[in-house]
Amino acid sequence: MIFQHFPIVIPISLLLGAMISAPVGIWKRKLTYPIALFASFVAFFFSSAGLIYVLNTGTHHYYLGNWIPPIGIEYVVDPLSAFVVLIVNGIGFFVMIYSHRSLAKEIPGKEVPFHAVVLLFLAGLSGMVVTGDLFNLYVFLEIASLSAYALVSVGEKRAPVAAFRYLLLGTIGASFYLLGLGFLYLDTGSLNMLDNAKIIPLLEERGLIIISLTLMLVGIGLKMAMFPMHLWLPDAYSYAPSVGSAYLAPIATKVSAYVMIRILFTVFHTEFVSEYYNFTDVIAWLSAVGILWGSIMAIAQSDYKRMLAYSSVSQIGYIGLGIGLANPLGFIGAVLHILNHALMKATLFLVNGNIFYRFGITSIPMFDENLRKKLPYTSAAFTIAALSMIGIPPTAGFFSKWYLVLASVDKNNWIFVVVIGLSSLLNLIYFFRIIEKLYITRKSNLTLDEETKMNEVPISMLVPTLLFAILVIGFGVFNAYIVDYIIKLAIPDGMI
Amino acid sequence: MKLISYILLLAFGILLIFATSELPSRGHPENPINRDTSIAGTPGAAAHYIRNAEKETATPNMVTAILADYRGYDTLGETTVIFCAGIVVFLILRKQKDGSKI
Amino acid sequence: MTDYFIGHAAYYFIITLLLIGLWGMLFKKNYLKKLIGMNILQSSIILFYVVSASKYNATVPVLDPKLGEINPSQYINPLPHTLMLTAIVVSVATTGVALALLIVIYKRFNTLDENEILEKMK
Amino acid sequence: MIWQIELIIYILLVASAVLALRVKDLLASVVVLSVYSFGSAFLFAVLGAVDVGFTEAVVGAGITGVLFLAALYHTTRKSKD
Amino acid sequence: MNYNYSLIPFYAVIVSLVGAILILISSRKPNLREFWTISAAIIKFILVFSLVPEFLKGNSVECEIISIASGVSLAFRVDGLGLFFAIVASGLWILTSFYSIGYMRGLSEHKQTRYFASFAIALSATMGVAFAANLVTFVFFYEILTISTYPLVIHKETPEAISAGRKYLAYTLSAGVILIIAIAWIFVLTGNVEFNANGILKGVNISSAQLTILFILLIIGTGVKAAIIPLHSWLPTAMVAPTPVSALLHAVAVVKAGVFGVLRIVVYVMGFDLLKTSGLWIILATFSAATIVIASLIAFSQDNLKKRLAYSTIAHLSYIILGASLLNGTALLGGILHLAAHATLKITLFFVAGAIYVKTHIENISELDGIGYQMPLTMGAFAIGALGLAGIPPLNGFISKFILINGTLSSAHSAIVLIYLLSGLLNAGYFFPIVYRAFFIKSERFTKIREVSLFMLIPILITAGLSLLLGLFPDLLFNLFHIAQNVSSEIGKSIIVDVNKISGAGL
Amino acid sequence: MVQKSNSIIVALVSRFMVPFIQLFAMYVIAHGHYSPGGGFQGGALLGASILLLRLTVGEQPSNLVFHTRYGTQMSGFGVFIYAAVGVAAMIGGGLYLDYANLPIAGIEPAKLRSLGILFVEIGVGIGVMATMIAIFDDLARGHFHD
Repeated sequence: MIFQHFPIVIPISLLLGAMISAPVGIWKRKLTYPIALFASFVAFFFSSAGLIYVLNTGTHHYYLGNWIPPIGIEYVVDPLSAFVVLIVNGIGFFVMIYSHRSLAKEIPGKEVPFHAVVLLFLAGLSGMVVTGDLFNLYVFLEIASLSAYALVSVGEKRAPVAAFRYLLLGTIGASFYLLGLGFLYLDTGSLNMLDNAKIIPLLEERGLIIISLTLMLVGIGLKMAMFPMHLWLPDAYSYAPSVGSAYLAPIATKVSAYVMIRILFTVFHTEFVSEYYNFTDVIAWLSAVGILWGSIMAIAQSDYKRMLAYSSVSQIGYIGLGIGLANPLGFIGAVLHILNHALMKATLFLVNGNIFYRFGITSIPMFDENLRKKLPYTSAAFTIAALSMIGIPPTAGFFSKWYLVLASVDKNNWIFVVVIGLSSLLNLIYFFRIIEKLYITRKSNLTLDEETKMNEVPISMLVPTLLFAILVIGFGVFNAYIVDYIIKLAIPDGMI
Repeated sequence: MKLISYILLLAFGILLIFATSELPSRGHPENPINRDTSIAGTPGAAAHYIRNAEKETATPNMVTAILADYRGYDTLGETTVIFCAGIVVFLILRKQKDGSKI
Repeated sequence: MTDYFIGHAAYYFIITLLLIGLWGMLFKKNYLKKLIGMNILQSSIILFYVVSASKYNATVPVLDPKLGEINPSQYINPLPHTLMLTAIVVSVATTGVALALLIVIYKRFNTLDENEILEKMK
Repeated sequence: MIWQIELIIYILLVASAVLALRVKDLLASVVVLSVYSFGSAFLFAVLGAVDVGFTEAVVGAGITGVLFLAALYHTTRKSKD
Repeated sequence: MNYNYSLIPFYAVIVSLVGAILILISSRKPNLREFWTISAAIIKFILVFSLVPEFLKGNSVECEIISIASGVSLAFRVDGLGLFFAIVASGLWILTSFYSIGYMRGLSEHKQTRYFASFAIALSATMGVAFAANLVTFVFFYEILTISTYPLVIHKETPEAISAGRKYLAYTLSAGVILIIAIAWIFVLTGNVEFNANGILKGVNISSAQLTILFILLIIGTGVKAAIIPLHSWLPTAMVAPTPVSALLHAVAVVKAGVFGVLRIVVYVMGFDLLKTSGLWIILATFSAATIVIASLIAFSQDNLKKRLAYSTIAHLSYIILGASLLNGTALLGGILHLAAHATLKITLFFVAGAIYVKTHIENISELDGIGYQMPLTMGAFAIGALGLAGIPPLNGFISKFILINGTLSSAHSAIVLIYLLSGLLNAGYFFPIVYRAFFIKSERFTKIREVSLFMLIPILITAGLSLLLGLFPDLLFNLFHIAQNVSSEIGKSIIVDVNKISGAGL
Repeated sequence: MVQKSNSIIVALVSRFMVPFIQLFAMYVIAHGHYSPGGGFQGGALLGASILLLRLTVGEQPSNLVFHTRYGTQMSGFGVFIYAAVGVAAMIGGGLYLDYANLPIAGIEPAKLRSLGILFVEIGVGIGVMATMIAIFDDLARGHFHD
């Protein structure tokens, strides 16, 4: 049956898409976009089909080159990885639909390599998610990172500097990961995740793997922009082209968060990281600080994208908090927030793209009622996503916070409860500021394009924006099904 | 501030030295990476390669056998990284004008 | 003790190199110097893997018919070597991308010094 | 594995690494980096990792250096630190 | 009570949501838009009212829509308290809709689509709050209510309105966060958030200090909307909103949802037994009693008519809470009845205030001299409202107060009755001067004005008439009295008050 | 473009050397099964030989050997070969990159794997060579329309 190959089809279709679309695009520029879109669609299709397949038949192991795991590389698609890979490719596909018009306006003449880079980016992230091998993860991490630097670098004038700093920190992160992996490999003699999971509990000397775990976590934390290591993120997100940040913000850091979950709970065991040694506590406390720090910094920003970037720092904190609580509810909260935040941030950055496409502004003081009159649907999408960020039911954001609060209460950690509540209110401040501007402020300092009579952005840009906004509500209302039928299956062993 | 950074760097070095002191002395055939089977009973990859590379892939150079076959997918990724770098440099430095080939 | 030292001395040099690389990346103000630091950092990690793969009284991991029946202790562990081939490639790819970025940065800001660039970015 | 040779190369590596970062002229710095790469390639070969050594020699000492030079050509040789 | 499966409560919630969407779609056609508003209001009322006959026979309905979060479903259940609140809210929405149309057209306000749509969503949320079968469903709609009324508060878009909106959001959403935290705590403690007449927390293993904190969190969470002093200060500020909004917000939907929430928490979450044994009721009783007195005193000092009404609202809301906190079936019955009585009376007063504003653009009491001669019907209605709130028979305000006082006397803390009496006097003190000014002081200012349009006048007369009718025959039309008695007898072993006796007392 | 060397001797010597480097590179790729080397090293050597030409004799003459224009295309093609070999194995009924199932009849699995490795190495060689040249060309040209 051909369908058993689906784990490999996801990254390979994207890779092939990149390999074909770039050379073909140099030859005939118009062909790039259809090829890229098709490749992305294939990946999206197989990710969704794969999720259904995995839910029906259980975890799927795919041995690359037909070598049994510790000898060769394996792909493991369990409910969690199928879920995350679907998020990656779903967001990727719809943002790619969106990107066509936006790119043509923002970075004309660079569409061909841009689409190829995006495909590589998605392939790297998909590969990171489905792989069951720690070194293979590093390779795909590098593919994703290199493309991420590129996505940042083609933005405004200051973008290359942001990309360069991102590159330096990203390389340090990857190097730390590699070094930590080296220590782990020297201690266990294996690179396979599940194999390591079997070996680690039997080890007598623990010092080495503690250090290797620390190094790997620092490396992944850098990629994930966990609180003290988030310094690259604000610049990178705010100077990137709007499509670039629409790709980066929703999925790049989330996949790193997924990797962190994998390393902590699959490779190392829950008891090991949360009871014998308090790794998870450190993560949780750092994340809690990050939540507040990100929210407060976001309030201080006057640039829309920069504000979203800082809000990303705080939202990543939620995921980190869920991971760090290391109980089933926290895990549910973290994984659900990976989905929710991906959708919310995608909406918000697409809204940014729409506004930039029409008016060429990202500065919040410039927003006013005219903008909303010209872009009514975009503003509606923004409002929904903003309410979700604040955590108003029935939007999705409420429910991930709900699980996180439950988890914190369950752990009897009231400080985290307060942090989550406080950050909701801080989110309220910086999002309602914009909502007020959009719906109330009357002054007009926008140069309106009256002649063209074109109000909303083109349909290919509008549809993804609205789709994500609707999904924010949809996944909010139906979150229990996702939690019960997908995430609960993925709760790691030993979590109580 | 700078002093603190230096101290942090130094502390990191000391941490690593502490870590390496726990590493097995290099070069011994019985080190974990060289074992036939790991302590959990799963086969050790490296020993398998050394024993079977010639038999299974007809390639005496074990590094090549691993690179292109046992862990061939890594190498595909590696080649993709290089390709990716090429595309990225293309993206950063080139700009297609209408009608131009490059 | 001597055994321990011989078995571990290489790691101390590697850590030294790693710290030099990190120092270059974090404290040097010139972006090209940072890149050089990055190269040193990456190659020190490569060195770490390769050193740890080495084996006493063993030969290079190419099958030698003269050695007769295959015994893993006769050959150096080939797996880290393979991994490090990939790592080298990654390092050169990263360097290439970084250099491209450097060229663009220099065209836009006419300097490679971090302080000056940050000054001009405001 | 002959530890005397290793030791010499290690010292060479550390020295060249420090030198590469200390030299004010970036061109010299790149050249020293090539020396560093070549030293490590030699070290890899000594350690029995011939493939890695070969690759490091071609890539680290060769292509990376050339890429650095190409970039230097378009930027500047001067450095303040 | 038997609970059968039926989707009627869900339809009652959803109908105005659909209405809101239709309103948004037909934003270009005012008549069609207002047709949707009114038809949604009427359908909603019919749906709610269709539940009453079966309810009185002892059959009620419940339904589960979807699983809303792992382990919790979005579920509706029609119990007496919810049905009572739903009838009051949906009935008054019809009147408010007519009145809003008159008001908005009279002032030719901007952004009417947004206004009507928000109104419809707010009513949807109110129904959800009323019928919620568990705390999560409750908070779900409670938050929607908060957000959907925000556009109404800022409707005028003046700087004053915007800052009022900010204040409103800051208060209510902070309370929402606190409420969510408290609910999460309950969920972790008991694994159950379903309302039940014994109280969710009955028999739960928790130290008394923690119980106190939990109770305070719950009360803060709901008390902000119920405007218990010191959490009240958003309410007078929010009076910048258009008058129909104030009418609905401060007589029916938002504040009543808050009071309803407090009742839910006192009765169905904590339970009378637990509150009694732990002595926590004292906290609530103290604060609500203080609120009654303080708010009434502040009301004296207000010259702005709507602000005075707002402070009066704050005081009257605490009547209900105080009634519930006495842990006595009769007092609870009085409280529930006051929920309806205050709604009809206060909405009358707000409608009148709006009518005056539409005609004269006057907001201050000191300028109202002699207006009664020009708008006799309107000011007559005002007089009825004022009398009712002061507790003069034969208005419905009297009945609820009568039962409240009855209940207080039969409880162990009969001294509290003084607060009710005092506040009745204060009520009279701050309302009668207005009536006096309107009818007995002559002024030449208002000679050319007439009554307001029928769109506005008829709702005013209807609410005033309703207050009177319900005072004479408490069980007339909607069986409100029976429903309320049903609740209190289920909860608190109350004395069964004979309807006829009460109406006799009214006469 | 980086300025070419002005010394005629350098130009001559490098021109003389380039074929030998390339021959050696081919050998490295093809002989990777038996001795150190393989696609990556060989490809890098091939790339280096062209870079040598670029540096010494200038862009125009070296374009005759490998035109700037084809860098990206060729690198895509190289990786494509690799990925396509994997897909071919899938078509042959195996898992991805399972060279033993390459659809070539009449060869025993071990030999087939060896053959698969050779294909893959060639792909890697082409890809690496072309990418190295492409990166160098882009860096060396350094111009962009901003």
